Amino acid sequence: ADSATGATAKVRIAVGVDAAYAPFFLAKQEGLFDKAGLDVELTQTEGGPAITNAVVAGVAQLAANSDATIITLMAKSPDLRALAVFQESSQYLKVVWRKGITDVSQIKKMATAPGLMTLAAARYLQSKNIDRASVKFVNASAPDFPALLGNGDVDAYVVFEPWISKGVEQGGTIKESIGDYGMKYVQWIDADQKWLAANSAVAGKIVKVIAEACDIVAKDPQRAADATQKAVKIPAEQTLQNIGQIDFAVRDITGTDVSSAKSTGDFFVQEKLISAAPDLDQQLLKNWYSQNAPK
Amino acid sequence: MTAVAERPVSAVPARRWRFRGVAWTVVTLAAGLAVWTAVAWWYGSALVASPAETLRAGIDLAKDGSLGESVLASTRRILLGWALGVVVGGPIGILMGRVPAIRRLLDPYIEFFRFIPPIAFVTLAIVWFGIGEMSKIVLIFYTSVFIVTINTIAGVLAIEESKLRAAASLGANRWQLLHAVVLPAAIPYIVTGARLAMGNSFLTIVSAEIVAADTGIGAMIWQSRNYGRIDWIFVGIIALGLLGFVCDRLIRIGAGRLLRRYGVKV
Amino acid sequence: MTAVAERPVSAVPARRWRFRGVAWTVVTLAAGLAVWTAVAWWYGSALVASPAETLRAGIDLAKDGSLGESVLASTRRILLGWALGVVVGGPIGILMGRVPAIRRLLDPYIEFFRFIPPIAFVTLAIVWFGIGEMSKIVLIFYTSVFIVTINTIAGVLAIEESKLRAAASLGANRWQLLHAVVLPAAIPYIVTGARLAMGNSFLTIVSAEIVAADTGIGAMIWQSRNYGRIDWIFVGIIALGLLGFVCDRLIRIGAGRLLRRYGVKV
Amino acid sequence: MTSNFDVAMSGDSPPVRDSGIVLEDVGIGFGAFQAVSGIDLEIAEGEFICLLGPSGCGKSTVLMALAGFVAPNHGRIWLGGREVASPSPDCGVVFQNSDALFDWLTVRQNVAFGPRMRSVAQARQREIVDEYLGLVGLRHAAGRYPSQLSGGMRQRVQIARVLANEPRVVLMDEPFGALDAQTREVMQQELDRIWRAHRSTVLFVTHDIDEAILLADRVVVMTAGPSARVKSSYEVDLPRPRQESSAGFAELRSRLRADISEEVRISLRAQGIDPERAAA
Amino acid sequence: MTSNFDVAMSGDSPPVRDSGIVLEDVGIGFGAFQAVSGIDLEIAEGEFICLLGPSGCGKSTVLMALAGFVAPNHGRIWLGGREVASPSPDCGVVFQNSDALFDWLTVRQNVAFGPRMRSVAQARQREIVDEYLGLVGLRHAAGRYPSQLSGGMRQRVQIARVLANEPRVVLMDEPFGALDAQTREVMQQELDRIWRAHRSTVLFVTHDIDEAILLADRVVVMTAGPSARVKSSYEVDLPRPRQESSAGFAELRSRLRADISEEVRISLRAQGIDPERAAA
Ligand SMILES: Nc1ncnc2c1ncn2[C@@H]1O[C@H](COP(=O)(O)OP(=O)(O)OP(=O)(O)O)[C@@H](O)[C@H]1O
Ligand SMILES: Nc1ncnc2c1ncn2[C@@H]1O[C@H](COP(=O)(O)OP(=O)(O)OP(=O)(O)O)[C@@H](O)[C@H]1O
Ligand SMILES: [Mg+2]
Ligand SMILES: [Mg+2]
Repeated sequence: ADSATGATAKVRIAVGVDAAYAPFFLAKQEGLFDKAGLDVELTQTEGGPAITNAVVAGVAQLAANSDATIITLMAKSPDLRALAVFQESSQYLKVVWRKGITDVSQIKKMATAPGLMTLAAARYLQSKNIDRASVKFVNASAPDFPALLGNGDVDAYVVFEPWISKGVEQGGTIKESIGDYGMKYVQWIDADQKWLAANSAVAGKIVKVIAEACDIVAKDPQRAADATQKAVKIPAEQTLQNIGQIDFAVRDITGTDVSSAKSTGDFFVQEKLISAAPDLDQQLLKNWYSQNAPK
Repeated sequence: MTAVAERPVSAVPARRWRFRGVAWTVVTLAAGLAVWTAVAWWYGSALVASPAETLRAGIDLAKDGSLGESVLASTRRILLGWALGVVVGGPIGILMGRVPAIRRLLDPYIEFFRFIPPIAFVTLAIVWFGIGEMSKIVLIFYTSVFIVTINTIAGVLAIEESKLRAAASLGANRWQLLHAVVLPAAIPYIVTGARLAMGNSFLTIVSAEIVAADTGIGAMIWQSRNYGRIDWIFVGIIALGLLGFVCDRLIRIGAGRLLRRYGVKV
Repeated sequence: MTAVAERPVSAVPARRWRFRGVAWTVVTLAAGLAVWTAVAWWYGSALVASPAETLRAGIDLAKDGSLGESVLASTRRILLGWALGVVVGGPIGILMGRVPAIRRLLDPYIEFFRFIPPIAFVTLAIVWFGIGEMSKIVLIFYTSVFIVTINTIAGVLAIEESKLRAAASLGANRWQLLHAVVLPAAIPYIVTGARLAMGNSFLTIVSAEIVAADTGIGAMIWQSRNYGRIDWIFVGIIALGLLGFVCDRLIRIGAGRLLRRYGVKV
Repeated sequence: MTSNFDVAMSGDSPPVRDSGIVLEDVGIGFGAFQAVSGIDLEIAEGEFICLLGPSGCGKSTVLMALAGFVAPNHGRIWLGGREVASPSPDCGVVFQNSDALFDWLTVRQNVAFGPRMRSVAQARQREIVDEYLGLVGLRHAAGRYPSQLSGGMRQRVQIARVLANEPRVVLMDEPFGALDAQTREVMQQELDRIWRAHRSTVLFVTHDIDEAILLADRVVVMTAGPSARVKSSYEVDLPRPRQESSAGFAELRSRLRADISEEVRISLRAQGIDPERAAA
Repeated sequence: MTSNFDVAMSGDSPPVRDSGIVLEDVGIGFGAFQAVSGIDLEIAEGEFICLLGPSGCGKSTVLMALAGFVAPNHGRIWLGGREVASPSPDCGVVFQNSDALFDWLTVRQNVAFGPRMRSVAQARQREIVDEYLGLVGLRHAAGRYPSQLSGGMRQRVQIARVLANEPRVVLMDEPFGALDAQTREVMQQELDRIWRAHRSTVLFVTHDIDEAILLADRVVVMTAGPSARVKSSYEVDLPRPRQESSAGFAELRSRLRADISEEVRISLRAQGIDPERAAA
């Protein structure tokens, strides 16, 4: 990309399809990017690592993913950079127990999906002083969690909506949210550093627009829910319910973020899911937002 | 002496079967719906959407136009990828069946790549072919071409030697042998290959539409899965099934009419 | 007069081809590796693992035993699901090909379900068959059975009428006709169907192993995708490709030897 | 030689016409094309009929209908007192085309097919097969597959396969067409011998007039198609075994010759060939 | 009748032996089975040879080798001065089995196949096809597909298809085997006429001794297999067109008969059949 034409060149942002991306859908729907003179297109992906993979593959310039996902991908893609936080939550993920489980010590099997949910499950056990080795993690994708729970194939899981309420439909009970055991997750906006180097001004403008959108989402969830329904058909009431539990706000990545990211990285290394922790000091750009966002 | 059994070995399809056929179809359909309803009732709407729920969801999606759009988009992708698979796979199969050098060259690749799930190539496909239609069509092509090729090779190998011999001694050169004898003789196999490939094209639509597909039945199924709309998943499933059914019927009717003299029986 | 061309129409495979064949395979392989290396170099290791990286990752995974375990687990699932598909699909195909009532009954279902991606049934499979091996095998069975069935039907429809007539007038009853004439005559088609079904079994392994598979190549590819382990994905891809290659060779050699008299040419 | 039907056939029961074959105003068509029509023919049980007629007139078609493979679109066919509706092991068929052999079975297994279907004991199967393979001179080729046989050998396998099943009615469509004159003679004599022993009903299509006179109780000549019908019918009253040199043979031959000749001329002329020019 | 070879063949050029067919100590085997061996045969260009021999002796096998379809495992075959290595349009083949017809083409299109391969103009193709279909009496069936034909009609389509290509060498494997006597006679006369006009080299396999004498310059008799070879060879010095009643015909017939008879007896005895019992 060329910085001279950067202002008008099309920028693709890879997103997933769930309520967490409400600010992006809203910004697109309400024409906020256009108003800022930006040519932005949203690329829907299957979600999970595919979002950031779109950046790695070069088909999108920016992506938005949870910290856990980005950290695992950074290990193999040293050019990946995280620019800013745009949401965080200690409420969005909740622990669900299956019917019949009365005590945390009865949990012998947990459903996990690669990335964030594996981390959340491990942290949950850690907080309850349960030996990680004594619990079997059953790998699955989130949509299958409720079925597993209803079948009795797993005893618990940590997940986001709608799989929490679907779990309840299958006889489960909500025990606590991740905040209750001192965990939170953040979602970052990330980019490839080669593109970023030449387009930091555009990137700054875009993140700024997302910041505006985040504010709108926080203040007027209904607008966000409507935009989301229009974009990806998620029913507005579902989005409304979900985004109430998420704090949308764009902010700089801080030293605290870096150190918690490091412990996340260590966890994945421990679990032998990645070979070596990424160079997070290098790849998480502290204070990038305040330096690059137009005033 | 001669046992008076139901039908001779070569039963001339009697007229009355036509009407019985319709009745059968109705009975079959009704039975299917009954089983579906029972299953849905047993497992509840969190796991299985009932026919009624599916119908309602289908009507909703049809009303806002997104169902039609999805069907259209997916059909386009499937048909293009599939057609490409047939158009490429048929000739390659014929060449591989007849020309040992080409067979030796391509066989290891085909026998390697045809076992690799398209999902493994999703990333590469978007890198190479972009996030537009192209990458989706290529992925669908990928799962159909091998089936057509292998069935065509089988067809070529099954050609009676005497036909090839006759053609050669009537003056057909290698190229003429291919298009005037080998191709027509292999057509029933190519048609079967194409029908099977159509199936695979459908199976791949979800993988293909996972990336950057805001429309399409595959994308719809995947997204609905992600936000737990079982009823929409079922609308997608039914749409794929019916669409496939219709496509297959069209191939069968078309091939049965146009290619009948090549011995196509469907 | 007679043109002295390269080979007669029925070339007796000459001995020297054996050795040339090996040379060809080596050249073919080398070319493939070269292309792969070039692609890996061009796109970088975040998108394409190079042969060297893949080899290294493969050795690592082999050393800690997880590769072997995965290959074993997946092979078991694939072979069981596939074998089930052949064992069920063959007879169903034969019955559908010969008995109009059964054809009318099953055809709409086959022509509907064979177009629905297995991923849509992952949840149902878990609910019905649990998270153990069964649900995985069933999903693999699901994508292989239709292919075998349809190819078998094609085979049954291609049987020369005179053979059926001869058998009937030699006293074969309906059941004997099926197993003594229709089955043997359809074997080449069943074998082709089985080979294609093997391909589909492999394509489905990722969908099948998405849920609750600690080991397995499909699970490995899926997991690695989530953690950006391109090198492991490539180990999985290569493992699937090679495994498929070997399985296909075994089918071909086995069928070529044991079923040669049924006209199987591979 | 033993036969499953020996008991039934023992005693000199006279041929009972109404338990033989009866074709009543039979027409057989393929789509719009009416191959034969208005065929009336009665064959007594135990009678040996030879069917002659110009190439393409409909001889095979009639055979296929008798065997229950195709349904006539007009009239009715009775065989053994019952209307023909499907193939039966009582009615063996030697097809004109030898692709009716089972390619995946050896010659031995092909011949054993009928007995195997009737679950005859292995040892007895072996006996039967050896006997009939000997009859057609193919013991030495018992282990070969049909694709490894010459045209004449394939035809002989078919003959052995049908005879090994000892059917009460035998339909043979030019069974000796691909045999050299000498082997043919031997086969004719064998068939005559078997027939005299078993008295099965035989309908034998041939193009060889001498062969017809040699074998038949009655020679039936068909007209040229389309809509072929029975033109004439000749009782052959010569004592068996017959010789070409026997009295009456030559006379019958020339009558038949003239008869068929006329039919072929009509058919050739209809096809735009001038038989006189050709004969010149 | 016109021919592509008219120019080349005009003038009474004497048959040049070294531009005809030469088989030099030819052996042909199938795996362990040696069908024929030690075959030495020279056929002059323009010569009409009939090949006789017991069923299964190896006649078709020799034809397939001459046509370049199978390679001999011993000896060499020259055709027109070049060693045979592959099929050629100069060498037309009528197969014994009629599955060599193209099932997806009509009778007309089957016959037009050769001219079409040579890119003969459409109008000329039509002429050629009409001519040869008339020759074999199949104009009325021009639009049918092979599966809609009788056995004899299929054989005639094959004959027309090969002749329409006007090859310099014609190999025919029992081409008239499925024809009724009368049609067969007409075909024989037509073939004789065409051959006299074109003087192509013909190798004609038949089981009919009369047919052989009627048509051939020379009749070659093969021994019974395995390892069949040429037993004897008879020049036929009768003037053409020949008649069965012509002088010398009967004598040659009885000599050939005796000769083949001996061979068949040997072959039958080898197969465990007593030809004397059968002849009795
Ligand atoms: N399946 C078919 N469809 C259309 N026409 C057919 C079919 N089978 C046979 N015919 C026609 O029916 C007529 C009679 O055929 P059939 O085989 O009975 O003759 P045939 O007397 O046995 O002759 P041949 O002596 O040559 O074997 C022929 O004109 C043939 O073309
Ligand atoms: N593909 C083959 N494999 C093995 N043996 C074969 C094969 N083809 C032919 N034979 C054998 O070779 C011998 C000669 O066969 P061929 O077909 O040449 O005989 P033929 O003289 O043409 O007989 P017919 O007059 O019966 O047609 C036979 O014994 C036959 O069994
Ligand atoms: Mg016939
Ligand atoms: Mg032969």
